[in-house]
Amino acid sequence: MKKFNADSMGEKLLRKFAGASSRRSMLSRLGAALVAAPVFPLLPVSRAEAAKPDRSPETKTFFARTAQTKDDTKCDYWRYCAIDGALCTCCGGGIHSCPPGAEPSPVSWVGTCINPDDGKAYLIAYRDCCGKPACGQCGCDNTDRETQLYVPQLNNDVIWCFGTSSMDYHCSTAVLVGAAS
Amino acid sequence: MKKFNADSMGEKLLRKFAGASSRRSMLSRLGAALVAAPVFPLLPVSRAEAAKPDRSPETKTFFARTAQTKDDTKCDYWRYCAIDGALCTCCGGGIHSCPPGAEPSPVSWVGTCINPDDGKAYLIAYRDCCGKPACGQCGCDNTDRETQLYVPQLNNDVIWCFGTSSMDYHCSTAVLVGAAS
Amino acid sequence: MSKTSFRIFAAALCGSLLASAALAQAAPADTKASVEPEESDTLTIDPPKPTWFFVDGGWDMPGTSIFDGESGKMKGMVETRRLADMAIDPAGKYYYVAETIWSKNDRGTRQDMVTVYDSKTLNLVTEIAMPGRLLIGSRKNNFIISDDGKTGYIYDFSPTSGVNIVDLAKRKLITAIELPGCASLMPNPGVGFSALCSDGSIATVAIKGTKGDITHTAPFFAASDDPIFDNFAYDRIKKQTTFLTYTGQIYTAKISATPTVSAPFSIQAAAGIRVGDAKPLDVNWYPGGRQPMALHRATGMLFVLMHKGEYWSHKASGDEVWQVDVAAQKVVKRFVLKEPMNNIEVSQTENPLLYMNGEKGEVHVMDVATGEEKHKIEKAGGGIITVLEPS
Amino acid sequence: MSKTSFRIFAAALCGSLLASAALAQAAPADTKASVEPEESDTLTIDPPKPTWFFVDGGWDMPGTSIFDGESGKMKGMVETRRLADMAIDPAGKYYYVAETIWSKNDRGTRQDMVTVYDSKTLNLVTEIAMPGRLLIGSRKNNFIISDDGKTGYIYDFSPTSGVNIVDLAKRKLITAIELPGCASLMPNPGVGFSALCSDGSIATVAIKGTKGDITHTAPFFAASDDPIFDNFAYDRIKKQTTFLTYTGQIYTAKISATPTVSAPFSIQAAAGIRVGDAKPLDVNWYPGGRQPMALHRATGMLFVLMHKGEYWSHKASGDEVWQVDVAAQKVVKRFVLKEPMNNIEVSQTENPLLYMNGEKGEVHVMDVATGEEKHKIEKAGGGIITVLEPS
Repeated sequence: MKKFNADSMGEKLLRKFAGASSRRSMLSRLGAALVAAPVFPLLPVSRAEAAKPDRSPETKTFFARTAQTKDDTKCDYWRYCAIDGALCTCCGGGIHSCPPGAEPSPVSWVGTCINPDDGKAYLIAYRDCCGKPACGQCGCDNTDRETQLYVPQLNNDVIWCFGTSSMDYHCSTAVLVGAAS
Repeated sequence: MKKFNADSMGEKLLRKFAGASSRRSMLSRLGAALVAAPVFPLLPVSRAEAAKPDRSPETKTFFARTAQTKDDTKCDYWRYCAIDGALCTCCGGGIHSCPPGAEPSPVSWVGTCINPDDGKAYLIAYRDCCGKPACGQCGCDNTDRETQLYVPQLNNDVIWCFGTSSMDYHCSTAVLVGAAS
Repeated sequence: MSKTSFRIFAAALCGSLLASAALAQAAPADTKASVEPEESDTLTIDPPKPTWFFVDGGWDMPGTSIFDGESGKMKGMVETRRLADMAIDPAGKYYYVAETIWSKNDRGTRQDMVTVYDSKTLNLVTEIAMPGRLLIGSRKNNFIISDDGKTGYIYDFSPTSGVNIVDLAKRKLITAIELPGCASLMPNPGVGFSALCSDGSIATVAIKGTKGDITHTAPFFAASDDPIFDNFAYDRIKKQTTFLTYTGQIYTAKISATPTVSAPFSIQAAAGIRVGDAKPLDVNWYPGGRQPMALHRATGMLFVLMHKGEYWSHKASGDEVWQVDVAAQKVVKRFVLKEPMNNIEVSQTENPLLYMNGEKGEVHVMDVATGEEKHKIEKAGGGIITVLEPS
Repeated sequence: MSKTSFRIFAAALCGSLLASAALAQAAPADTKASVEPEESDTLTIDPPKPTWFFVDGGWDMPGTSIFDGESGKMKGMVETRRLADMAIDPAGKYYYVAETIWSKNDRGTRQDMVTVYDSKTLNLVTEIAMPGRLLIGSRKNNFIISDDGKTGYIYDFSPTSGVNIVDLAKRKLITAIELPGCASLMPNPGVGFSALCSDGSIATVAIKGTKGDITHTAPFFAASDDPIFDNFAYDRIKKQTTFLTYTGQIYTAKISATPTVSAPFSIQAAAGIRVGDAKPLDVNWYPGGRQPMALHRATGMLFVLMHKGEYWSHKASGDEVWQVDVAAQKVVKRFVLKEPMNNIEVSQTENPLLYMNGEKGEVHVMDVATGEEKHKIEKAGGGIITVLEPS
């Protein structure tokens, strides 16, 4: 049985998300599929594709039914359907930007969240910002489709600070990866 | 001007309080007078001696007027008139005993507290127990005759863990040293 | 202005010397005031007892505090920093802490180790270095110990999934095994260990020397749609694990070289109400919390934190504790809690005590027989709770 | 049972590869759903501004959070662990943290240093090793920087009292000076530094190379009977320190090679009430808290946290803030607080803002002109508050 080789799978996309080449080489070195999780999340997408779920309000989760699209410093902002931690938008960072001095982890856990403005599902990478003590502001813990440790890329308790110079957890961003269905 | 030599001053007493010989040699090495503070506190005694203060209820502090002698797990126990921190009696230790795995600091800050049973003042050495994380139980902060950093042996904010293998603050004891007047 | 610093200092010392001389002479004159100066010392502690519980300080407070459930008194503390995992030697001689330390707090060199503490002195005995471990809080099954106490298994994820195997007797790393797609460990006596996997199976890793031979059961649960809480319970005497899913399905698995899994039953059905469902909009009672269930091994009673809500509320604290007779598949009692609780454990004693805490870090001790609160301990810790298990 | 781990894993990956392929194709068909994946990055920050305040997390939360007092928004964080001391480069280019780190959290090798952070990136620039420092929380004057920004003075106590002098431009230790009986530092431009002493004097240490020449003023306060709060305020422009004692006496000292101290006045008398007294049983308004006073340099207004109580209640939180015109020796305003506050600082701006926090770690921002609360920031931190000082 051949082991999976991260370098052979969509290297361009991988590099895009991995950012600097030093990080990409870290990813190659790890060589493991989980690294690609934020880019190619396993289950939400494939299940979404398979089931072609109805996105009507009746089948939305409580979070999706009550989410808003105006204020990304609140826990009910639509992208935060599976976030756990301090919102970087409240810590001197942005929705996809780390606060000064903090470093985005190249790997992350992912969520599939519905944007109430268009009713569509999007893939969100919850990229932790690392290397500073916990920010403390705007703590949220949303759990739509959040699972347990044996599906780590869908677990929001893991300290997702791999390949960063420090694994100290500062805050979490919600990076839009693409449409989920 | 000759520097003070801790070894020349009441070595027996010093050893008594310093405990193990390794600690005593640490004390000698430091050679500084402040080490002796728990044994020979500077100001409360000398002032008490000089002023011969009236210990009648009318001149007692609020703490002294309301202190009790029955329960050493409460902040108002008489010996705790200047304690700051977690009571070791609530952490698996005793009034002069560190909880298991914690190490008493050979130096400490001191207080002069009045025992309501006999109305007399006693010298109390607040000896920190070190080497474990903060115990968290029974936090007290009493401040009778507690001063600022330039009189360190009477300041209860200092982490009094010197000469211990770890300076992690766990809890504080209240060791009876002797009568103060 | 004068250069008086040393003089002042020396003078103050003389004053204090005089004072203590005065004190020494005064003492004999007044027998009542004659007190012997006390000596400072350090206490020891008993080995772990079935009535004790161990509560981790969680994210905010370092240290795992040891309390006696009967008296509510603190007995001592094991040094667990944020995201460390503690395990108790089944023989009661040691506490083990799997931890990750940087040489400069949050920077510098990473050091992963199992740190060994003597259970009577609570002193550090030694450190066993290992290649890594996952940083996550509130997990009971990322650091487990074999039933005979000889081997420690520490989950690693860097971010490739694997397990470090440590010889606790010889105090050294035996090997690091890759275990893709699986986590959440349980002992497998005589074989090695088992784990839950993302395909819904149990993996069993048979250890031969430094190699692991990985086999899987058939998938039996939906790892993404109705996950099993990874804080499940293992029973050393029955060699059996009890699992609970988000919707409230309860499974038991006999652990062996080829584990067998029972047909599940619904906790809601066992209480005579509608079965839990994974669909949105269905408001029902669901299990939830960080450590949502506790098993009383001797009686097979499972205690589950339950709350009313919709599906995907699996981290919500429980408003009730449901006592489930697992063999009879019946909820025999529902305890209504005064405030929502996030973690639950039960003493493995004849008269079981429930230990629960919530966001506030306050531990509540409840007598199962009476449903009464025996103790409420403030600032005890908000993390997971551990008890001594029968073996 | 089958050896399926890698197969399952690979299959899952294939599924996800397919899914993303589908995604890539689906996107162009629906322009509304066509979204560019976002890039992760890291922001930078402006150099410190007069409207900003820096609040230490205190005992419970590591890190010093930077907030803008006008907007109430967090701007970033400087890494300060428990018992670290932060100082701001007067030129605004760096944040300096005097800290003590063990190589294994609470054990191992002790490392004392001044850590340098760039004020625009908040990245660590370098570490300057030094022989030691005192471990104590909530002190503003244990790590001070000379007015020209070139020299750092770090109080040490091991337990002999001394000061480490660090060249912040060359980033190295210059010398360690013994300073028996004194602590609580203030800059002394062109001379070295000064400090308060247990004999009630100010010590001045004139630095010549690596040597310090120590002189003292005549004693002017009672260090044990009516101590000066060691969190006093120094004014770089006036080269003057403002002191406050437990009973409420206010002194100013002109800092020079031979500092001169003013006659004190009573804050209570300045408010038209009975002078504070050190005797027990005398209930009066007293200053108190950890950081009980803040000085607005440009106007010479002192803001003091005051509470009603007996003497030796100097750590009690304030129920009111008294605004003292130090030159006129008058309390010009008394602000009643909604809840007791423990630390106070004031922005050095034309329209000063008061920053206060208490045990809860919530920061309250109050407009001095109106007395109104501009912001209440939860979980901002419970430690001392720092602002950029005019120079």
